[in-house]
Amino acid sequence: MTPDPSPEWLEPAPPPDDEVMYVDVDGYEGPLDLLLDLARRQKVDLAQISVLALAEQYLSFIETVREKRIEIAADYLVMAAWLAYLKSRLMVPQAASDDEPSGEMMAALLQFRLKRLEAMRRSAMQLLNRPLLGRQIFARGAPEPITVARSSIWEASLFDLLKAYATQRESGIPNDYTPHERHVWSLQDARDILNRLIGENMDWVPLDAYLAEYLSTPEQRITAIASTFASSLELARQGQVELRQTLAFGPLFVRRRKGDRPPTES
Amino acid sequence: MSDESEVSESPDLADRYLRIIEALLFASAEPLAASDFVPHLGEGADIEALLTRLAEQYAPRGVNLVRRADKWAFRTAEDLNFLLRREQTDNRPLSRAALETLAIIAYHQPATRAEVEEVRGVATGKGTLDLLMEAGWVRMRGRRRTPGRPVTYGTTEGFLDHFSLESLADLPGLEELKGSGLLSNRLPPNMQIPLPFDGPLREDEDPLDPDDIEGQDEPNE
Amino acid sequence: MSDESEVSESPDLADRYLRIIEALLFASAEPLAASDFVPHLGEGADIEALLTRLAEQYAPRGVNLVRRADKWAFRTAEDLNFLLRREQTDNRPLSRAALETLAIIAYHQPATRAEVEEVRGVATGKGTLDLLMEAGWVRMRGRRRTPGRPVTYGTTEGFLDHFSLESLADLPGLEELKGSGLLSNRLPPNMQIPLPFDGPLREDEDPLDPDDIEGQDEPNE
Repeated sequence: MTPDPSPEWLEPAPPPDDEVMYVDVDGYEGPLDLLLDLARRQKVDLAQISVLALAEQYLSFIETVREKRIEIAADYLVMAAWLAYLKSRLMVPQAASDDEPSGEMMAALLQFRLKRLEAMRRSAMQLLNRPLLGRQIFARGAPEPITVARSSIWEASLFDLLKAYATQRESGIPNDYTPHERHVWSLQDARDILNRLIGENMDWVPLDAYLAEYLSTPEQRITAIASTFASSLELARQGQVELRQTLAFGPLFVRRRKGDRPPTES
Repeated sequence: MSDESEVSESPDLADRYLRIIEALLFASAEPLAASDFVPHLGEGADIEALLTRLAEQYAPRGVNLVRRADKWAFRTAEDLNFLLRREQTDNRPLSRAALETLAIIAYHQPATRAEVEEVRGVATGKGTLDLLMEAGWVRMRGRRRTPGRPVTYGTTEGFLDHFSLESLADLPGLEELKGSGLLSNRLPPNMQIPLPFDGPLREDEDPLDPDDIEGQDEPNE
Repeated sequence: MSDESEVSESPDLADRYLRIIEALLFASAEPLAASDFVPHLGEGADIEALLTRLAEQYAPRGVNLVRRADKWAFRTAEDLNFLLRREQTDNRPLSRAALETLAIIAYHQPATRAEVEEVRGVATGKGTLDLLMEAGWVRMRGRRRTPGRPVTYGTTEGFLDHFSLESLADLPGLEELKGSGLLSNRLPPNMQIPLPFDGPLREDEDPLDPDDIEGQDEPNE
């Protein structure tokens, strides 16, 4: 939604009509605008206006407005004060020691500002008179949008690939194997086994030898030794077996304690 | 350029008409019929001839004047339509089904879809094969000389590239798969892993039918 | 037609490039920068030369390739404006204050709000500047390195596009204004007449504060 510039205010200033002008302050875009309008009534060429006359006109305008008790923006009053000062500077000859701006300089400044404002207004009008996009100049009426096509780069590693293949091949094999079970000897199991193994043997036998038949797989070996050793300590504590180890890390010997019967199953 | 005689107006007038038609077509949000130009050109102009001429002038350009039913509009030249598509790629992991299919094709190639399904034990959707072909890893090789003449699939150079294989011979064999723990030791002794083959058509393969080839467009064409 | 030597590519390649540029510009309603074409042309293409050549090819036509600051766009030819004139749509007309403010910013940029007010001799409501920024014609440039660090305003590409200006140098009456010293802020026009400037930040401008940027969203973003 682009605002559309509207040129109606750029029409030439209306013919002088003091009656209307003196009651209508709302029509002006500030004191400079009012001064510009007053100046235009004076002369076409702003360079040749009488700044003194202009100041007087402005001051009398403000006076009229105030008499009519019309509310007026402070901007206008500030300008009036400045113009009153300008007027005094223009009318009183300048003293040599006076380092304040001369009346002529102030008048030139006012003229410059009026000229500049008028120039900007002319430029605004010239801008408006240019061929405007959407009014006289047109962009493509049916732009062809860019469509975004999403595509995927697939990621897969050789490992994924080989694993997928191996899994597939294995899954094709008839399911006739026994499920892999992990054998963990509980202490109770180990104790029962140990009791059965030692039996009535009264000779020293290395613990390893008893376990030999269980040592076929490495996984079982660890659990068998750990649980059996713990159980043998327990059995020794109960006085059922005797243990002997002749050197550090040497084989552990075990035998049934003499006179003891293997405990019967409860 | 078109034959001057087609347009009866004087060259200057014809050019002016062409410019106006061109501007109106350009600025319009909708295609325009010949009658839409009458208010701007006057009754005398042979608008159909002017439009035909304008279309000829634009024919070699990046934008063409095209006729749609009774109306005319500027459109991007068809061969440049790719300019209006923006590719957006995202990286995505290959689905399990696709990975399995690819692996089986890789080892068993040339393999038909039925053969892939036999190994996988489930039906393989056409979409999975399409995806692998779109990814540029699988191609149709030929047709097996068996009833039904099924298409045989094989891997591509893009496949070797992606998986950093110099050749199919680099795919690990049975022993290597076992050694790396990917295959367990409890495989039946008769299990074999085929030697993949991606050479020229084998004796039991026919070339693809002409119709097949069309479906094999690379995605980035 | 342009001098062949301007475009170093082989004729075929240059033609292909021209078609691509043409298609992209035609497809877009917004001006495109030379850099927008790079992805579709090789690095080697002299895009500026190609654009100039395309502009020359279209100069006599009903649709012209025009420059807007650093960007290019196809627009209907200026001289057809009476033919194509569309009735004012339901847009709000720009107020006198807004248009005056726009002109002052355009000719005096970079300009602070105080400077705009000085020229107009009256306070400028924040709403006026907001409206101009909403329209996409005015943007905040930076902050002047003076006490209070006032925001500096300038015009946008959208301003150039809307008013059919190639660059600020095309502002109507600019030469005359420059000659008369009316672009100066000071009474005795000094030797250097400032010209409107929409380039990068000047020495007396700081970048905007992070907070400023938020308020500067384009309306169509």
